[in-house]
Amino acid sequence: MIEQHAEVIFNDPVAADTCLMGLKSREIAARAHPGQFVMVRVGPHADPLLRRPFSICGVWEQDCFLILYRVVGRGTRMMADAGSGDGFGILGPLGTGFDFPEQPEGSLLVAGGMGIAPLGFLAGRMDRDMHLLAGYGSIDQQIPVHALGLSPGTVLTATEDGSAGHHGRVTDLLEETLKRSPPTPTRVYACGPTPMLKAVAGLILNRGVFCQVSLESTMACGLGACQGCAVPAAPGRDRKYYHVCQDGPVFDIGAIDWEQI
Amino acid sequence: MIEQHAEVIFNDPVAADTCLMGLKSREIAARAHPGQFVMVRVGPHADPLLRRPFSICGVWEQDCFLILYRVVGRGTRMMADAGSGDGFGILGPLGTGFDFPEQPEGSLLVAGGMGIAPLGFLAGRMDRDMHLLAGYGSIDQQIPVHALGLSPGTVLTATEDGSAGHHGRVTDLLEETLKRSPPTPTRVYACGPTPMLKAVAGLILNRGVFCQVSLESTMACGLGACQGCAVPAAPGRDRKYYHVCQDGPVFDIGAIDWEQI
Amino acid sequence: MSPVDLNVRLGPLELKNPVLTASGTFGYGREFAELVDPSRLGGMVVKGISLKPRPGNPPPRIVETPCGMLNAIGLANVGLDAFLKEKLPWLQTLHTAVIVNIYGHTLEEYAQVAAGLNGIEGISALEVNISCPNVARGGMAFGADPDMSARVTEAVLKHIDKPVIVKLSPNVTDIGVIARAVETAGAHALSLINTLTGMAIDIETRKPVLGNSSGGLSGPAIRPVALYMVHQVVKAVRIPVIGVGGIVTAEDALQFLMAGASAVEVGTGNFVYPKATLEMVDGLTRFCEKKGIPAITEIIGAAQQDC
Amino acid sequence: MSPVDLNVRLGPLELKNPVLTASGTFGYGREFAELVDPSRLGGMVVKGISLKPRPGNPPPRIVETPCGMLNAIGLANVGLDAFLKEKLPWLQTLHTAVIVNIYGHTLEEYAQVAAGLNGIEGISALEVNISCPNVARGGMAFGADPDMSARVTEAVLKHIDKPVIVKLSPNVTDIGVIARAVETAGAHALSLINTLTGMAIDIETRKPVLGNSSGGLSGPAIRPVALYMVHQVVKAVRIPVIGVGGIVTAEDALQFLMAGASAVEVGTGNFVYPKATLEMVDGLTRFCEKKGIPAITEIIGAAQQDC
Ligand SMILES: Cc1cc2nc3c(=O)[nH]c(=O)nc-3n(C[C@H](O)[C@H](O)[C@H](O)COP(=O)(O)OP(=O)(O)OC[C@H]3O[C@@H](n4cnc5c(N)ncnc54)[C@H](O)[C@@H]3O)c2cc1C
Ligand SMILES: Cc1cc2nc3c(=O)[nH]c(=O)nc-3n(C[C@H](O)[C@H](O)[C@H](O)COP(=O)(O)OP(=O)(O)OC[C@H]3O[C@@H](n4cnc5c(N)ncnc54)[C@H](O)[C@@H]3O)c2cc1C
Ligand SMILES: Cc1cc2nc3c(=O)[nH]c(=O)nc-3n(C[C@H](O)[C@H](O)[C@H](O)COP(=O)(O)O)c2cc1C
Ligand SMILES: Cc1cc2nc3c(=O)[nH]c(=O)nc-3n(C[C@H](O)[C@H](O)[C@H](O)COP(=O)(O)O)c2cc1C
Ligand code: FES
Ligand code: FES
Repeated sequence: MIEQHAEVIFNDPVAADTCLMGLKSREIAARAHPGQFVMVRVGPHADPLLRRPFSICGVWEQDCFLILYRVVGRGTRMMADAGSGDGFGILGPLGTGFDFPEQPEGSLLVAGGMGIAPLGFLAGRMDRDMHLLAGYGSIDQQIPVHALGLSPGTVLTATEDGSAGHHGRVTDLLEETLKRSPPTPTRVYACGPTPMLKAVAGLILNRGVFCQVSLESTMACGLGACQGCAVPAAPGRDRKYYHVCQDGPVFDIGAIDWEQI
Repeated sequence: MIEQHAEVIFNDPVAADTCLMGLKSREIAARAHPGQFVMVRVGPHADPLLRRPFSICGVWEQDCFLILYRVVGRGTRMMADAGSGDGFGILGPLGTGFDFPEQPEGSLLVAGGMGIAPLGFLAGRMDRDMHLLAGYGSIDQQIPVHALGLSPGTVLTATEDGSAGHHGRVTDLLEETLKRSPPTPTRVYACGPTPMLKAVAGLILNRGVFCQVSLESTMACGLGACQGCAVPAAPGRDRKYYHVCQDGPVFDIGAIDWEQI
Repeated sequence: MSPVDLNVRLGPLELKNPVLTASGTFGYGREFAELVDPSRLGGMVVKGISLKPRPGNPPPRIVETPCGMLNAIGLANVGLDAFLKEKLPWLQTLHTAVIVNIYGHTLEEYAQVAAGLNGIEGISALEVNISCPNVARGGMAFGADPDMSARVTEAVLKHIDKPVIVKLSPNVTDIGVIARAVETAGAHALSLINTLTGMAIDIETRKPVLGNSSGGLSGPAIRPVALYMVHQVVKAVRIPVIGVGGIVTAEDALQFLMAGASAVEVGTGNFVYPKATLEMVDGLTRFCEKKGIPAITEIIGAAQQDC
Repeated sequence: MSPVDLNVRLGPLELKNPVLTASGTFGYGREFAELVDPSRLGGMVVKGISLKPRPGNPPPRIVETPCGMLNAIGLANVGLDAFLKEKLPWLQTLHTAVIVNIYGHTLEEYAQVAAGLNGIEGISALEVNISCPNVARGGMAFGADPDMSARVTEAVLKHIDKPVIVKLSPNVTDIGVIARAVETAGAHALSLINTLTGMAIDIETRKPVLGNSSGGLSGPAIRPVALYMVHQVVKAVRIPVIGVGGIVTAEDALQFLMAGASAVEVGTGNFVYPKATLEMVDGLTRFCEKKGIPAITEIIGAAQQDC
């Protein structure tokens, strides 16, 4: 893991309040593994103070990595205001990545909202051996498949207002798929808002399908030093809390206490 | 006095670490009097927190006023980074201005460094009826006369390293002028670093020439409310301290305690 | 939609909304009059008044710090007589609560200033600053000791027929103890916090930046400390509490109201956004409208439950 | 130009430079090892160790505030045994001072943790966190009371042969009184400040943001308060003082050294700039070179004179 100043190569709007940023860093592009994240120093002054965590959404050429982010507050607003030539302090790659085999056939990726950021990276690595279910509130939030460099055939969309794809939740699509197929997916990877992940847990846990989720939590250090990013471990684990930045952000779905979280 | 968001019309380097900024405000352009200043909100976040005070350096057309500033720290750096289209929160015009008659013949303006900002504005109003003595450390800090819209003949320059104009302090020029002429200048206006103003006081006070100086002080409110900008009043005055933002920034040279300041 | 009711009560004192200006940051009101119409505010707390005029501390008196500022004004003020002659007449023309902040360096001084303001129309209440050095106790602040805090409160109450708000210092081990002592002494309300003591050093001159060496820290930096202390004091007393400390926006004010404050004072925020108080009143209204809250009093103390 | 001498002494403890990491912000050192070579630091203060492992508080545990952050980690740590087994071996390989921060909820716990660390090679000193709730006194912090502070100090000193640094809480009326009590009890050095107690409220949920309701405020926001208290304590005691609180840059560190601190600890700054400590060491060297200062000890206390 390294800490450096990375230059913005591009920073383009790809959906409502959502931008895709390319940052120049040969080192991070080389080391990045799907599921890992970076901590971004959003400005030079003491307010806002803390770095913001963002999943690595992909790598571009040899020397650029991607961040897909939604503008939700001050830090992401500052990022959205940046142009090529500007730069940010970057710390990463951080955390664990997704586990996936050389031959990932039958993998199912389930993304809610910005959860598509780490899964888009994973999907790219799996190419046509997977299907990606992408859920949004509405069509204006939909991330164009090409922006993530994915082949259209591999992505199924759901919107809660029905403005695009399936009318409903992305977990509906997951449920159908699990029912419809044999063969059930051999591997499920999910990332999104906590309520969605709880729903995924509800569908998966009893089926015993291999499933990894990428979690979020407020963070200070991103390095496992401050213990600020605790999430409750499932009963019977060797500890009461995991730390998202170090033990995660990718966890086996069985490792988390979905009641407490 | 008003508080508003003002758009940057231009923001051009005019000397080393020095920029001239044009801000759009019909109201302030209309009300501004030479010697008055504005408080600038340099950024949207809580750090840096306080507004920065800057003299009004002139008005341009009907709807733009000028700030001439040197980059000395974080706030002025943020201002220097702004481009046309960006904007700043502006409070002003504030404080007292210089007193000068309809017919200001024989006025002598003495500027040290950025002290030329308010005096450039005053000089413009006096046109050819004054002489401006401008002192700098070195030629690279010299503000081009045309940038201030002044007629070349009216400006005499001094640099401490002799790289332009008289080799020495601007107060040397003042001393000569006071010696050389009859007729001694009828009015002297000075602005610059405190040591320079002390020297001016030394030269002027015993001569009993009308003289006004524009002072600086750290400020919080700029409105006379916080009493943070105190400067010591000359012995025998009705009070111990004046407040630069309200009683000044322009003071009769006799009003200030030049020993204590 | 029926208009939102922003009225709040501070014991006997009724305010048209919970937004006040903090002492020393809004002068005597007139300095801001071109920007802020006082009649739109819940009230104004004017600069601290002492028996005799005070010139204040030698400059520099202020220095910026991360998300805050240090001030060592030294409680400079025109003094009681000049206040009554020069400042009060204009204040009496206003349609808002005028709260006069007072202080002294002895119990007698507190009592005399209170007596001098007694019965004067146009003054809605007193706010007593007990963060000042107590000459009799070698400069230890009155507000640092429950007993002295109570005695200042009693001294003031004995000489004034107006509601008395006591303003607490945060530089104490347990602000709840001070709050209870002041409540027992008969205060009608409490305001907190005053500034935290702090310092800045100029590494070039190797000297403290402020002429007075140390100063009072204010601004957004101290907001979490102020909010915690308000939350504690609201639990400790029955009288109303005014939240002060780093409050700049309506969102900030809402945190303090939910912590149990019945009103808020805006201090340093006035320097950053001279119209902060007006925008706060509008912001509180918008928040209540959005949430369908008919009266602001409904949210006061909402965050007290789960503690 | 001859190299600048950055050596400083903390009583019996010698440091190669005055830059330390603050407890709880640098883990057990290894978390930062890819970015910061510990051998370049004056030393590391590791996360607070208790007798038994502690899981810590329910999330959320941190929230950003203006120029600072609140934390309610709840002193989560692996406990004494796991520390000795899992963390210490790596620490013992380092060429820097390793200072172990300890805490307890009873005098006995403090004593037992100290005893458990006694005689162990590779540990340069203990830092005793007395800001924790004292179970015997209904959770009132040990550090809030001079007598209890002294007794914790004595309890630790009785069981350890290493230098003992006592870390003071800023949430007190007069930190000088606590400092003197701890000095009299025999502490070799003092470090201050720990966090200021604070709170943040989520106006949407109307609940405190932190799972623990309140938390500790740290970061640049508290620097002026920390600097003032260091300046006060340096005047009050003869033993060396370590400055802590909002120190991020070399310029920040210089303010504390000039106030009289013999060393500094960097806490929240490590989160913002993971290499802050290394840059601080370089910055101190550059400052001394620029000013022609042969040894950093020359500037320690330079700003004490005129007060
Ligand atoms: C491991 C990890 C990976 C992440 N990856 C991405 C990503 O790829 N793309 C992306 O857009 N976001 C991602 N996030 C969330 C992102 O970190 C936050 O949205 C960001 O920190 C908000 O910063 P801000 O200053 O704009 O908002 P702030 O001003 O800090 O907060 C404004 C509002 O944003 C929301 N918010 C703040 N922090 C978070 C958070 N951690 N999660 C969700 N909402 C938050 C809250 O509602 C808050 O009120 C990730 C978070 C983690 C922990
Ligand atoms: C009434 C008035 C009028 C002014 N007019 C002008 C003007 O026309 N043009 C101009 O360039 N400057 C002017 N100044 C000075 C200007 O306000 C400061 O340079 C500015 O506030 C620095 O802000 P900063 O954030 O860049 O520096 P900071 O980061 O705040 O400070 C960095 C360094 O700048 C220097 N500095 C800070 N404040 C001042 C100050 N008030 N005066 C001098 N140096 C300071 C200090 O050495 C400080 O260490 C004026 C000041 C006053 C009070
Ligand atoms: C410049 C200045 C002057 C102040 N003067 C007084 C005063 O005279 N009396 C008083 O009780 N508080 C005074 N205060 C404290 C404020 O009223 C307020 O309690 C404190 O600043 C915290 O609020 P804030 O963070 O919103 O500024 C002053 C504060 C500042 C910044
Ligand atoms: C996340 C976090 C955890 C902390 N844990 C401890 C601890 O275990 N023991 C301790 O004495 N201080 C602890 N502290 C306090 C710091 O060591 C330091 O005293 C305080 O944060 C002020 O310094 P700063 O402003 O540089 O962060 C912790 C601080 C933070 C932010
Ligand atoms: S963010 Fe610090 S331990 Fe995870
Ligand atoms: S800056 Fe507030 S009174 Fe002058």
